[in-house]
Formats: sequence, C-alpha cells, structure tokens
Amino acid sequence: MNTQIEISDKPLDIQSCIDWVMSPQSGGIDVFIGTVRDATKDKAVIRLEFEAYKPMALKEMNRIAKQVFAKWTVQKLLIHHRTGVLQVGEVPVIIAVSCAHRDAAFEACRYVIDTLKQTVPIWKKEIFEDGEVWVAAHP
Amino acid sequence: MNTQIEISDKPLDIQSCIDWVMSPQSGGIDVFIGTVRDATKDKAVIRLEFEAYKPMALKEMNRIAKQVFAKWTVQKLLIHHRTGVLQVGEVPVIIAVSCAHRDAAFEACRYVIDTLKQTVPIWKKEIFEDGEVWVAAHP
Amino acid sequence: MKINVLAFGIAKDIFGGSSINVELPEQGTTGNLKQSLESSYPLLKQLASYMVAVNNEYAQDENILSERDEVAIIPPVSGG
Amino acid sequence: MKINVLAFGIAKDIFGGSSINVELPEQGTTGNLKQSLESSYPLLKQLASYMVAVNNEYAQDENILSERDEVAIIPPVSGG
Repeated sequence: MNTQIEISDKPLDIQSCIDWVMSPQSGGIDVFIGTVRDATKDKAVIRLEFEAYKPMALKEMNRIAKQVFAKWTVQKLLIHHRTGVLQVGEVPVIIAVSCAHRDAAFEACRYVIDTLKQTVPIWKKEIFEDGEVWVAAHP
Repeated sequence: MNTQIEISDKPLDIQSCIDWVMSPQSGGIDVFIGTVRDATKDKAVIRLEFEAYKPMALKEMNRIAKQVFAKWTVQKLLIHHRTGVLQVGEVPVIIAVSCAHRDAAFEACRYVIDTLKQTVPIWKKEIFEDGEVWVAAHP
Repeated sequence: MKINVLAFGIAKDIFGGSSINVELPEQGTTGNLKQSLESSYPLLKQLASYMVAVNNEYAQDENILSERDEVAIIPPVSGG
Repeated sequence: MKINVLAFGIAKDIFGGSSINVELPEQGTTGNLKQSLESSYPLLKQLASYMVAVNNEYAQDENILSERDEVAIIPPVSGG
C-alpha cells in the first residue's frame, strides 16, 4: 500500500502531488482538486476556515486508503488536506490516484473524496459579509 | 462554452493546464492524466509514437466538448493531447474539468477520455524490444 | 471520574472552549456522557447529528469510558 | 475523377505512403472508394475496422465524393 496522506496548514502543491503518484506502472492518473468557491446557495463567500482533529483525521484517511487498496488495483494514492484560513480559489484538498487502468483511477478517486466528506473529522466554516456558519452543522 | 483544446508535439504542462481550468465559480476540478506505461500485456514497452490527423482530431474534440456542456454544468474544459515520440512515464493526454459541484466534474472528465479514445483520429504505436504494433489496428 | 472532552467545529462554540471536563460515575459510558453534555449544553441537541470519538475511533453509546481515554465530540464533518 | 486519399497510422504502412491517388468514376461514393482500395490493398480487410473521413467528418458509404473533398482513411483510433 503506497500512500502519502497529510494534513497541513501550508498551501498545497498540486504539481508535486502529481509527481509523487506518477509511476512507470501507471497508465492513468485521476486527480481531484477541491477549490474554494465564491458563493454557496447564491450567497457570496468571503473565505473559508478549516479545522481538523488531526490524529483522528489521519487515522480515518488511512482507513479509507486501506479500503481503496482492497477494492481496486491501485499503484499509488495521495490525500493532502489543508487547514486554516483559505481565500476564494485556494485549494483545501487534493486526491491523486495512479493505476494501470483508468477505470480504477476514476472510481477510487471518487470513492476517496465521497468517503472523506462523510467520515473524516475536518470542519469547514463559511464566512460571509454578514456572518459565518459551520457547514452541515444544523439540519 | 469555455474550452481550451490543443494538439501539440511539445511536452504537456500539467500545472498550467490546471491553472487554466480553475475559477472562483468552481468547487471541484477533476483531472485525468494519461501516462506511458512500461508494459502492455506483460510485454516491455520501450516507447510510444502518437500520430494525429490534426484538423479532424481538433474538430472531434470540439464535438465532445459541445456534448459535455450540453450534458453537465461545467465551468471550463481543457483537452491537451501530445503527438510524436513519448518515453515511459511521459504524458500523452491531459483532460481537466472544473465545475461548481464535483459529481459533474468526475462524470464529464470520464466521458471525455472514454469518447476521445473511441472517436478522435489519433493513433498510437507501441515499440517493443523486438518489434512494433499500431494499437487496436487488428482484431 | 473526570473525563476531559475535546471539542471541534461548532462544538467548540457551544462549549465555549476547545475542551471541557465532565464528571461521570465509574463505568460511565459514551451514552452517559452524551446525556450529561446535552443537559448542560442543550444546543448540542439542535445539531444535525454528532458523534463521540474515543481514542481516535467513532464510539458506540455502550462503550465504557475511562479517565485515560482521549474523548472528543465530533459534530457533522464538512471537510474536502 | 482522381481522389487524393490521406492515410494515417497503419493505413500509411499498408499504402506505403501518407497519401495515394485513386481513380473513381464521377459520382463515385465512399463505398466505391473502399471497394477500390480493398482490391488494391487487401491488407485493409484484415483491420479490426476502418472508416473514411470526408472533409474532417466520418462519412457513410452512400456519400458521393468530389475531387475537391479532403478524403482520409481512418484505421481504428488509439489516442489517449
């Protein structure tokens, strides 16, 4: 299981993430890059703040990685998540998966981001002109 | 329809492709990167050679782009394909799709690579130690 | 026994800090902890949901706590 | 009429060059062109499949050709 899983308060480096997953045994790489959108439900977003329960978040990400290597034939899997204050256009998350065949890369990458959003203890606060809200906290 | 579609015999630049698709209206970007694998059906590959019928290939890629913008809500779509001689690990194709929501980005990106491989007039020759073969030419 | 409870996201706002101490009887469970917290901090009940993590794993209500456990309140996650 | 036919990929190997000229009767179709090519270059029939493109579009067998058309033989594609 060849993985690189990190949580950092520094800007994420897309090129070096992609360089890391590349391998001569890979025919395809799928990369998901989350970006901070300028609006949510038509309301302008000023910035986002991300907070992680870091040891547990890393443990959950490793659990997801194990599931991925059990389900698909994957060469390398990278998950980088950023914390702290992010401006519009900045990158909170990069997931990169290299595989011999592209179907596995697409499916595994999507599985990682979908599952991460459900189980990994990281929280996002949206800051608007007139207030702020922890995303998904209330029904 | 915001697209950047190119065929080039120069090495593709992943970072500048991703920079181009980013936008403040996007929440997610999916990127597919094809890479030259060191083996096909357990036979060692020395290098690949790509040839394009360039005017028609660009026309077909634009047709695919039109289908994508009709099917999904997409901010920007980039397709770069390389031609000429590529060594193991080099990148023949980059597809990048930015969308407000990630489901559309994943689905559109996969649709583009799947359709490109079926309809766009580009050909790949695999060069082995002891010979060469145009991929998919024969049953 | 005294359980130190870590708080993240909106739970930090509800508790007014990044951790609080909760007094529980010996052999108290995560279920008992949730009852105690909900009675002291009724805003917890307005969350879409919340979980308790013990030693970096999601824990069931039946799980018996000890003072050595690392306990955290996990409001609905929203990473990515 | 004389149709200039572009060749790519393995078709270039089969024709021994990147284009050839084919003599067709006036009002000849892409179907007629394929028959003529297959009789001169029987290796074409061993391909998994091949298409004819006219003016950068895939063409049907019924399509009537003219000397001004850009015509190309498209063996099975394998880009990406």
